[in-house]
Amino acid sequence: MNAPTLFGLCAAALVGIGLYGLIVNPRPLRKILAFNLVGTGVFLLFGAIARRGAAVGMDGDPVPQALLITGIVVAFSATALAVALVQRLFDEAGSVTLAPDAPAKAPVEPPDA
Amino acid sequence: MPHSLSTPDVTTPGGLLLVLAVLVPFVGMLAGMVLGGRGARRVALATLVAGLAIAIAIADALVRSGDAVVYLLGGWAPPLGVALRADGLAVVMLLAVAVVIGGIGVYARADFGTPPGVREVRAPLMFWLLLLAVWGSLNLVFVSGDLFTLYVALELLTFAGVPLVSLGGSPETLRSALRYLLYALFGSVLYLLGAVLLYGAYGTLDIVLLAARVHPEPVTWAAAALMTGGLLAKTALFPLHLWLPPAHAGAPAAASAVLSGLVIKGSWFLAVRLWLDVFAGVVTVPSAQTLAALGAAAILVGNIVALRQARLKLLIAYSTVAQIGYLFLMFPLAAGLAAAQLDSAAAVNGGLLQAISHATAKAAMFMAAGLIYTTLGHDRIADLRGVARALPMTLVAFALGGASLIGLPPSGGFLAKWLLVSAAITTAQWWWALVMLVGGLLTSAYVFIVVVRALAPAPEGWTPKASVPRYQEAAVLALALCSFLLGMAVFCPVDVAGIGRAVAPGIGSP
Amino acid sequence: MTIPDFLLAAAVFVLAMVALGLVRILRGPEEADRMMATQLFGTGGIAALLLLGVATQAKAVLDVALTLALLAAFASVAFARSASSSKGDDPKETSRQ
Amino acid sequence: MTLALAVDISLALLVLAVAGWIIAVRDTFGAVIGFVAYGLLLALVWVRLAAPDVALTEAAIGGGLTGALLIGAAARLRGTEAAARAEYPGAFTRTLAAVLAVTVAAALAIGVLALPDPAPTLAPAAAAASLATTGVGNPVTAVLLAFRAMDTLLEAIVVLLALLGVWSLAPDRAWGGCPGPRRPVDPDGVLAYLAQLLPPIGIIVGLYIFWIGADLPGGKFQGATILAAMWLLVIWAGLADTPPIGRTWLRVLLVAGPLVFIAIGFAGAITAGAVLAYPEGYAKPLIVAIEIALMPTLVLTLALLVAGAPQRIPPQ
Repeated sequence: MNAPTLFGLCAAALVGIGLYGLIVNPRPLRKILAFNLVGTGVFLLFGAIARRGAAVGMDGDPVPQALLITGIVVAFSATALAVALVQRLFDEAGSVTLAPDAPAKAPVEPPDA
Repeated sequence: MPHSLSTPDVTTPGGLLLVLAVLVPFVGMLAGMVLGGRGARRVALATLVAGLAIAIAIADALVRSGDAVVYLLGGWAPPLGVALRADGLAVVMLLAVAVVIGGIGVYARADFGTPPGVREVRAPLMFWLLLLAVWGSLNLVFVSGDLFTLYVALELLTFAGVPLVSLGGSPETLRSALRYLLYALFGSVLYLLGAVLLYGAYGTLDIVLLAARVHPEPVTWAAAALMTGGLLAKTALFPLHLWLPPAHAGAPAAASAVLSGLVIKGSWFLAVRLWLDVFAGVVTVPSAQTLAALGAAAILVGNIVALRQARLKLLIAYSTVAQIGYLFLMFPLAAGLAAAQLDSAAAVNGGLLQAISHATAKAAMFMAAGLIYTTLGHDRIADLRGVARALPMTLVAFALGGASLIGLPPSGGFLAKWLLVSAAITTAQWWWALVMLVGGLLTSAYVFIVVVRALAPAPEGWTPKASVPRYQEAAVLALALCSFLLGMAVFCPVDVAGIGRAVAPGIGSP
Repeated sequence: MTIPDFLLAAAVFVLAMVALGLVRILRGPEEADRMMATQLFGTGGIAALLLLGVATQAKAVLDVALTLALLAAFASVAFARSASSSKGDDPKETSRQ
Repeated sequence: MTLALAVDISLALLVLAVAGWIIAVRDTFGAVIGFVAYGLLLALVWVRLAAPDVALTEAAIGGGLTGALLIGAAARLRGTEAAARAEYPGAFTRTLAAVLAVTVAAALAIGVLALPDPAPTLAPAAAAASLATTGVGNPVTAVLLAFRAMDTLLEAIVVLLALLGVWSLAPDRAWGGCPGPRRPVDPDGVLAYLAQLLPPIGIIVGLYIFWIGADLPGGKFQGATILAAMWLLVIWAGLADTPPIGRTWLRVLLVAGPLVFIAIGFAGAITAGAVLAYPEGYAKPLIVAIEIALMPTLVLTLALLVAGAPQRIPPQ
């Protein structure tokens, strides 16, 4: 076993852990955290792939490494947007539950009211 | 060889237009941000005209050369560089989106103005900037030839779409926006995971190079499954559709039109691109059948739930859930045609036409609902009396859009469903035809109910709550007419959608 | 044992100590305890990083350590801020002025 | 087993343990603090994977900026913790989620083990092209600003679009106002002291990381993040306020970076034959020019993303 394979497997486990949290935890902030875990898992896998591509005196394939920087910044933007949404929802509603509080349908009125 | 994009890796004449198609809307967004308020609207409307002209010019370049339009960014060829490519499929979508955005822009001109005496108001400014952002991202989805650039495009689309959902700012819309954002992020992270696996296995992210390199093996299957799953969550295909109806129904009418008509088509188009161009030789007919089975379930569930809605906007939103289902019926049909050594273009064109006719019809219907809401002060279906008198043009537009959703001739929906049904019969997959038939019946039921209710005379002494400008009604009618007359595309002399695409052996062939 | 090997061994040792800090985070009970443990964690992490950097002669590691040190302080400021803001001022109040 | 592998294994186990803790712990605040530690560990992992550029980004953004953002949110949402307990899904959903998670993880693990050997790589192509044609010593920077400049341009737009999204969440009455609540100033407080002590060092470090990016690991994103963090520090200490988002200078600075990037890109179509290409001999100065133009944009955008939606109109 070498470092890229080890961290590749670690990445697979991180994606699994994050996915579980994303589905199971009802709190939006925890879902955001879980999403970040999945994201880092994906990035780590890409990093392992970059490391495997070491050649011609380079320690890794620079293309995935550059894309990773883009990916991390995009993930941060997503997190910031999600957090801002949660905070505004809290300000407006006083709670952050994602469950639809009102039934999806408006109350049906008699046709000739 | 399962090679369906026949593109050389050199910049072709007109290639620069692809860069413009992507960047002009974003430059408009940046300029609008600085100018603020009224300036943003002016810039946006000017960009709508410029963008439409660019789309037409790209179509011209495509038809003239008879091959895909390509641009190598920075002069770097893939795999190191990034190529923009527009084949027939992409160009048709570019054009359709430019037209729909134009219609929405004209409509929104009345709803999203800055009132006099105020320098800048939040919702109008945001709407115009986000409209341009949605447009730029969609164009990028259509023309990008690189899986990572496409990931960035998907994220751009998400970041533009989510604030459109919560433009109103009420707790319900914020909740819908958050739910949508979480689904969308989940979808894009799965997509990226698949792209990463592909890079690890084949050393490129370029679509054409990948198409030549992929072969059926576990890594490819895992990547295909992850990417497809992610895109389905973003497209809101059943059973991942729960976020869509409240999100689309809660937004202002013009924003609903953008979201329901256009935004979901981005991830759908990418799924089509992957299945037809990257994984053509890898995915199997049963997997295509699974996608279509989800589509069939979406058609039935979406339509039945739509029938039970009491509010017009929610009805239209659930009808979107159903119409998305049709978009996925093309996969096994294209696969079936290809497996029978027949040209799969009929099924592909059917799917494409369905996407366009739904985009135009749904945008028109959401905007019609918006006008009805403004006029009546509500959108309860049981209480639509008087609409026919107050808004005759709008009601006609709604009916025409509905006719396209049902699939009545000569609408685009008719031609789309005709192509899909005949492909289903040719390939002996009659059950998909049956689903489409039942779906059409259910759709006609709810369109009929709305129109009949609206035709009822208004009660004595009733006056509209507010009057709407004529040009808004005209914009709605124009989009609805586009959808209704799209069936005339059958008389088009060349198969534009097929340009730049070799006859693909397609799904299921070795 | 060569010098790089010794440094690597030291890094493993520091990481083990960091793991003990992790247990402290797990136990809590106060939020401040956890934050302090994270700070300890940060210091240990930077130490491990520097050891690894010297062992593998990667110069850029120094910059990473520098960045980590700066932003670890930043995160603790964010914590201090949240601890003080949660006591008194209601964010709703401030937004309505 | 070599010592290096021992380091890697203990690091991987630590990462997994912290990740598990982030998901499992009941208290959200604890999970967020765990995430800060997690970001730090990841920076170590990136060093072990010989990706110092990514390590810098992770150290700055993953642990620092994201951590601060989440800590603030968790603190404000403390009151909602109890209500969420009732919403946990039943055993069936949890089992289903676990099955799905394990399936995906297992599929990925198989995928990792099945990756081809020797690995396909673009390193030789990038090495040949980067020094010869761009003159930029850091191949990652060459990828970001030459071969795949489009992605970097789009990324700058993504960040800006996310900021617009955050701003769109402002209440209508606060539009054009300042993000975040006003901080009371305590000139003798520890925070104010730290906010005077740290930024000068931080600014030097940030500019240094930015400047070496052309030839060594580092660059605009990492440098901009450090500068943004320093600015936020000063704001949180109450020594400065967030700028009202209606200000023209702010808007101009926010769009200047991408616009300069696009302008230089299109100039390339005339001078070098392709959009986002650089004329021979001018590649390095133009790349540096783009980075300099992007710097203020990124600093402002990243900091304002953390600061949140506008909440108040400043007194005139």
